[in-house]
Amino acid sequence: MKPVKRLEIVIDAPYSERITGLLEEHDVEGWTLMRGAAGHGERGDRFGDEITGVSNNHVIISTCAPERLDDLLADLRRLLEQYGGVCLVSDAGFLRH
Amino acid sequence: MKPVKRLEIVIDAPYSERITGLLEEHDVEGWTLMRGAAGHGERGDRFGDEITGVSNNHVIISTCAPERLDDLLADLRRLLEQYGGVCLVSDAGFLRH
Amino acid sequence: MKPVKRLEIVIDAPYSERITGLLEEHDVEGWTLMRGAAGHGERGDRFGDEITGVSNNHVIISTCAPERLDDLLADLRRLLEQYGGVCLVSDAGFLRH
Amino acid sequence: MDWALILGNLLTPPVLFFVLGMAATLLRSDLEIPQAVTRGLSLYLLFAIGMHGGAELARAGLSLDALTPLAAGICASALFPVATFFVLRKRVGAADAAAIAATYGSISAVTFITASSFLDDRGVSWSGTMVAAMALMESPAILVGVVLARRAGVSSGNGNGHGSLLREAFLNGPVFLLVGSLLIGLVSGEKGWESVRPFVYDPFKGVLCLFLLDMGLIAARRLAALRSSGAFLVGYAVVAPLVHAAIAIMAARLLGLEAGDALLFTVLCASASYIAVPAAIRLTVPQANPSLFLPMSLAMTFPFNVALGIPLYMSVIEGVWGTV
Amino acid sequence: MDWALILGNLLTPPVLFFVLGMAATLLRSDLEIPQAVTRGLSLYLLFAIGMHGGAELARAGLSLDALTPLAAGICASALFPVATFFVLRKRVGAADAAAIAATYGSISAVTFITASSFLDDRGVSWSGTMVAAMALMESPAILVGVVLARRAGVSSGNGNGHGSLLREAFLNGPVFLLVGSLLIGLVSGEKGWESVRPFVYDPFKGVLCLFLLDMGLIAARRLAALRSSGAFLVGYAVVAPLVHAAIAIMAARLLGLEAGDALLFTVLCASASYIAVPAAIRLTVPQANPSLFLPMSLAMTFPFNVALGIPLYMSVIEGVWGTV
Amino acid sequence: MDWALILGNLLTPPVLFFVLGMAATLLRSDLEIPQAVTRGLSLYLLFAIGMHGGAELARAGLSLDALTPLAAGICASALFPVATFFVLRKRVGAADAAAIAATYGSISAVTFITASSFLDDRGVSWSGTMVAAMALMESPAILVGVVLARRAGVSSGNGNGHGSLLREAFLNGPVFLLVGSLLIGLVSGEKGWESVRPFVYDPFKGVLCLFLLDMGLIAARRLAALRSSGAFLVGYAVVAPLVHAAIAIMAARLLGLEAGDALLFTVLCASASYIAVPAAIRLTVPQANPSLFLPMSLAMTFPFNVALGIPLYMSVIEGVWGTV
Ligand SMILES: Nc1ncnc2c1ncn2[C@@H]1O[C@H](COP(=O)(O)O)[C@@H](O)[C@H]1O
Ligand SMILES: Nc1ncnc2c1ncn2[C@@H]1O[C@H](COP(=O)(O)O)[C@@H](O)[C@H]1O
Ligand SMILES: Nc1ncnc2c1ncn2[C@@H]1O[C@H](COP(=O)(O)O)[C@@H](O)[C@H]1O
Ligand code: NA
Ligand code: NA
Ligand code: NA
Repeated sequence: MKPVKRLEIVIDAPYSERITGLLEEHDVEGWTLMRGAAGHGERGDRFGDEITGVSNNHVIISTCAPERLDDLLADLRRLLEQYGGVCLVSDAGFLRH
Repeated sequence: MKPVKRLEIVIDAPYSERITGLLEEHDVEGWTLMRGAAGHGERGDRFGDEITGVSNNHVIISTCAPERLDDLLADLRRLLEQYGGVCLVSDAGFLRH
Repeated sequence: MKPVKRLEIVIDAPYSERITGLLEEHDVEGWTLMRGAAGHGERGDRFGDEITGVSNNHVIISTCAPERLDDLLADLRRLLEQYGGVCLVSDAGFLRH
Repeated sequence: MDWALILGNLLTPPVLFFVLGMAATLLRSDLEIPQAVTRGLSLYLLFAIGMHGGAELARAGLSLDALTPLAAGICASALFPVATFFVLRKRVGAADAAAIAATYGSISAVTFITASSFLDDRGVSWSGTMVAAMALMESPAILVGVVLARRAGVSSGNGNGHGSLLREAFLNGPVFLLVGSLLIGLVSGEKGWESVRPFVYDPFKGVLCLFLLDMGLIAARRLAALRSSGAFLVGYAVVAPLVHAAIAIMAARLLGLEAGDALLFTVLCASASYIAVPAAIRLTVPQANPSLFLPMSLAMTFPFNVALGIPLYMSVIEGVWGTV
Repeated sequence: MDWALILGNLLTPPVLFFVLGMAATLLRSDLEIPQAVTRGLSLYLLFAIGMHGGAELARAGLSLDALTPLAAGICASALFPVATFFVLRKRVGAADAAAIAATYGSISAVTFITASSFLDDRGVSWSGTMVAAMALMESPAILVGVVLARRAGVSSGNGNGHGSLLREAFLNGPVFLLVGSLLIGLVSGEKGWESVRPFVYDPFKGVLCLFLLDMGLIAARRLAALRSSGAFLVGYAVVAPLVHAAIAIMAARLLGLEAGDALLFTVLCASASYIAVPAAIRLTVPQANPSLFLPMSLAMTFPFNVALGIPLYMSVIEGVWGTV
Repeated sequence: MDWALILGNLLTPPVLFFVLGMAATLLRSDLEIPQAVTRGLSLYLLFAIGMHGGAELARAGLSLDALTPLAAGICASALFPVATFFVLRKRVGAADAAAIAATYGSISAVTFITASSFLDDRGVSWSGTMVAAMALMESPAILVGVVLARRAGVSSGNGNGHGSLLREAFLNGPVFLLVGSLLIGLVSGEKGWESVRPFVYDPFKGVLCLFLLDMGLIAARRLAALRSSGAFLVGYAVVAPLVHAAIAIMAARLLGLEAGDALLFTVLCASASYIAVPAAIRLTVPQANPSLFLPMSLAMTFPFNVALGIPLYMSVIEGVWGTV
C-alpha cells in the first residue's frame, strides 16, 4: 500500500473534462468520476434536476504522490477560481490491482 | 488549504433534507449529495432498485471547522438515532475556488 | 465515535458483488455502493456510457476495525489482481445511529 | 374452480414477463433494469391509469351509484388495517403490525392494472369509478395504520405530528400523481382524453409487460429476506389476500356491482401496497422494519395475486354472478 | 380579451399537469422524477418537434415566402438581446445582463411545443417553417449575449476564444439535436416521416403532459431563488414577454403571416430559454449567476406564457387578424 | 453494385441519426444521453424484436424448413470464432484473440434490427425464424471463444468453472431478455401480440432512430481507442464482415433462403457483438483487453455494416437471387 494524497473535487458538469485533463497532465494514477450530484455552496443550490444536466455537480476522486501535490494544487486552484467548485485533500493508502 | 473535518453521511433518501438542513444550521461551507446508492448495514440490505426510490441511500459529503465538529456531531447523532444511517469523519484540507 | 479504517474500492460493475461478499465475510459494519461511475486507470478509459453497464465502475465505501485491516486487504488484493480496480484506505471516525 | 381461466392467465404476456423477471433473478442472470427506468415506467403507469379513470368518470358522469363502491373502498381500506393490527400486534410488535396493517389495507396499483388488462382481454367491461376507488383507498390505510401505531405508543418519526402525517397520507408521490391525473382526466374530458390517448392507452399493455418484467426482478431479490420473516408472516401474505378477497366478493355482491367492477374491487381489497405505503411508513413510523412488510407484499402477495389470485377471484365471481 | 380562450387553455391537460407539478413541490409532496427521465423526455421532445418541422418543410418545399419568418426570427433573436442588455446592465452588471439578454432573446422549445399543441386543439394550422425559425433563433441570441459581455470587459471563461464561443452557440446539445432532427426530417421526406410518425407524432401530446408535470416540479423548486433576484427582475420576467409579444405581433402582421404562424412567432419572441442558453452561458460567461437568469425564465416567464401568455396572444391575434 | 440502394440507405432516418450522433461527438458538441436512457432504449429494442419474432414464429408454425437457418446460424456462430482465433492468436495473444473471436462470431442485435427495418422500407418480407436464429447465435460464439481461451491456457476469471461459463453464455442479460421475449411471443400468440403491438411494433422505428443517435455518440467516443489497436485490427474490423458476409451469402443460397431472410442471415454473420459478448467476456476472460474488441466492433464494424454493409449485401443478394 503506497501512501498517496487523495483528492476529491466537486465541479460543475461542463468543466469536468478540464479537470480530468489537468489530472492526466499531472500524471495521476487514475481518476473516478461520479455524475449527477446535487449540492450547496457559495454559488447557491444545485438541485441536480436540470434538463440538460449542465448544472449538475460531478465528483471526481483521484490520487497523487505526496511530493507532487503542491504543483497539482497550484494548477487546480486556477481552474477552481475560474469555474467555482471545491477540492478536499486527505492522506490515504493506495492499493492497485 | 484550510484544515477541516470531512463528513460523509449515508442516510435514507427521505431524510436527506433534514440532514442538509442541519448542516446548513451549523454553517458548514457547503455540501454535496449523491443519490441512489445501494448498501448494507444493521438494518439490512438496500438494493437501490425500489420503485419510489424511498429506500435508496443518499450519500452526503460536507466539511466543517474542526472546533465546530462536536456541536455538529451531537445534533447529527440525534438524527441518525431516529432515522438510521451512519457518518464517517476524517481530516482533510479544503480548497475553495 | 469509533476509530476505523475507511475503504473506498473502485471495481468493474460485474465484480462488485464479489467485493461486497468479501467485505461481509470479513464482518465489516456495512457498506455503501454507488453505481455508474466513469473513470480512467491503467486499463484505459471508462466512459460510463455502455449499453449493458458492464464496463461501469462501481464505487464501494466500507469501514473495518484497524486491527482487521491487514487480513481484509490480503484477500482484497487477490480479487483486485484478478479483476483490476483500486482501493483507497484512510483513517476515519465512525458514527452509527 | 375454472382451471382454464387460471391457466389462460398464466399464459398472457404480462404474467409471463413477470415470471421471466423472477426467473432472471433466481437463475442469477445479470439482467438489470436501471432504477431511473423503473421509476419512469411506474410514473407512466400511474399517470396513464389516472387519466384513463378520470376520462371514464367524465364519460359516465358522477352519479349516486358511483358513490357506493367509493364508500365501500374507503371503509375497506380503513377497517382491514384495524383487524390486521390486532391479529399481528402480539406477534411482531406494534410498529411492524401497524406497517403491515397499512400495507394490506392499501392497494397495489400494478395488481389493479393487471386485473383491468385481464378484464379487457376477456371483453368484460369495468367502470372508471374503480380507478377513483383505487385512488381513495391508499390514504385511509396509511392514516389508520399510523394512528394505530401512535396509540400503541410508537413515537412519531419526524417530530412534527399531524401535519406531516396527513401530508404523507395524501401528498405521498404516487398517491398525488394518481389522484392528480384522475382529476385532470375528469376535468379535461373527452377532448383531453383523445389528445393523450395514443400515449396513455394504446401502448399501455406493452409498457405493463416491461414493468412486470422489472417487478419480477425486484420481487425475486426480496425472496431471500422472507426467510427472516418467519413462516407465520409468509403464510399471512397468502392467507390475507384470500380472506380479504372473500369478504370483498361478498360485499360486492351485496352492493350489486357488475362482475368487472366486482373483480377490481376484490383485487383492491386483496392486494397490498409496495409503492405508496412503504414510502409513507418510512417517514411516519421509521421504527417499522421495511424488510418485513416490503418483501411480504412484493415477493409473496403481489406474485400470488397476479398469477393466481386474479383468475381465481374471477372464477368465483363468475360462478356467483352466474355470468360465464 | 377572450376570457373563454384563456380559461379554456387553463383546463387542457398540458397546463393542468404543469400546475399539478408546481402544486406538488409547493405542497411539499415527495413526488420526484429522476433526472434521467427528465432528460430522456426532453430529448424526445426536441427530436420529435425537429422531425415534425423537417417533414412539414419537406412537404411545403422551401419557398421564398418561408424565408420571411426565418429572417424575422433571426433579427428578433439578435436584436432583443441588445435592447435587454442596455436596459439591465446598470442594474445587474454586465455579466448577468448579458446572460439575461441571451436568455430572453432565445426561445423556449417547450413553450413553442405547448403553443403548437394549443393550435392543433383549436384546429388552427401552422407551418413547419416555424420549427425552422425556432431552430434558428437559439444561436444568435447566445452569440450576441456573449459578444456584448466580452465588449463590456467580461473575460472569456474558457480561454480559447471564438472557436469555443461558436461551438457553444451552434453545437450546444439541444440546438444540435433540434437542428439535426430538422435536417433529417427534411432530407428523409414523406417516407421517413411515415416510418417515425407513430413514435414522434401520435404520443407527442401525452409525453408533453408528463414533461410539463416535471417542468412544474422543477420550476416551483426555483421559486425560492426568485426572492434573491429582487422585485425588479421578477417584474422584468413578466413584462419582457409582454413587450416582446407586442412587437412580435406587429411584425407578424406587417410580414403577413397567417394567424397560426403569427402565434408561434409571437411565442418564440415572448419566451425565454432555460435549456440551451443556460448550458451555453455556463461555459462562455461563467461569471453570470445562474440563480438569477434561470429562475426568471423557468419559474416566472415559462409558467406565465404557458398558462396565460399563449391564449392571451392568441386572443389579440384573433382580434387583429379578424378571424374568430 | 447497386449504388442507388447504398445511397438510399444513407438517407434513411436511422442511418442519418447514427451519423448525427457520430458528428456530435466528433464536433465536440455537448449532446449527451444519460446512460439510464440508453439502457432503457436497448431493453425496449430487445424486448420488442423478441416479441415480434416470437409472434411471427407462432404465425408460421414451427416447421422443418425453419430448422435449416437455425442450424446454419448455430454452425456459423460456432465456426467463425474458431477460424478467427487461429488467424489472430499469434498477433494479439490468446485472451484477446478469443475475445475478438467471440465478438465476431456473435451478432449485433441493433444491426439486425436496422436491416429488418431496411427490408420493411423496401417491402421485402422476412420471417420470424431469423429472430430465433439471432437469439441462438449469441451463445455458441461465447462458449467457443471461452473454451478456446481455456485450451490456450488462459485461466478462468471467476474460479467456478463450467457452471459460470454456461451461465454467462445463456443467462447473460441481453441474451436472456431476447430469448425470453421470443418464447413469450411464441406462447402468447396472436392475441398476446395484438395487446402489445402498439408498444412494440408501431413506434419501433422511431425508437430505433433515437437509439442509433445514441449509438453514434457512443461509437465515436471509441474512435480514439482504435489508434492503440493498430492498423491490422482496424483493417480486420472491416475485412471480417466482408468475408463473413460472402460466406453467408453462399450458404444462404445453398440453403435456399428467400432474399429477405438471406439478407438477415448475412447481416447476422457479418455483424459483431458489442452488447452481449463484452458483458460475458468481461466475466469469463477478464484478461482480454476491452479497449481492443469493443472499439473494433462498436466504432468500426457496426457503422460499416449499418451505413454500407446492409445495402451492399442486399445488392449482391438481389443480383444473385435475380429479384429486383
Ligand atoms: N464544504 C463542502 N463540502 C462538500 N461539498 C461542497 C462544499 N462546498 C461546496 N461543495 C460542492 O461544490 C459545489 C460548488 O460549490 P460553490 O462553487 O461554492 O457553489 C456545491 O454545489 C457543492 O456540491
Ligand atoms: N460501515 C459502513 N460503511 C459504509 N456504509 C455503511 C456502513 N454501515 C452502514 N452503511 C450504509 O448506511 C446505510 C444504513 O445503515 P444502517 O442504518 O446500519 O442499516 C446502509 O444501507 C449502508 O449504505
Ligand atoms: N488513482 C486513482 N484514483 C481514483 N480512481 C482510480 C485511480 N486509479 C484507478 N481508478 C479507478 O479504477 C478504475 C479501474 O482502474 P484500472 O484497473 O487501473 O484501470 C478506473 O477506471 C478508475 O475509475
Ligand atoms: Na388491500
Ligand atoms: Na425570446
Ligand atoms: Na457475426
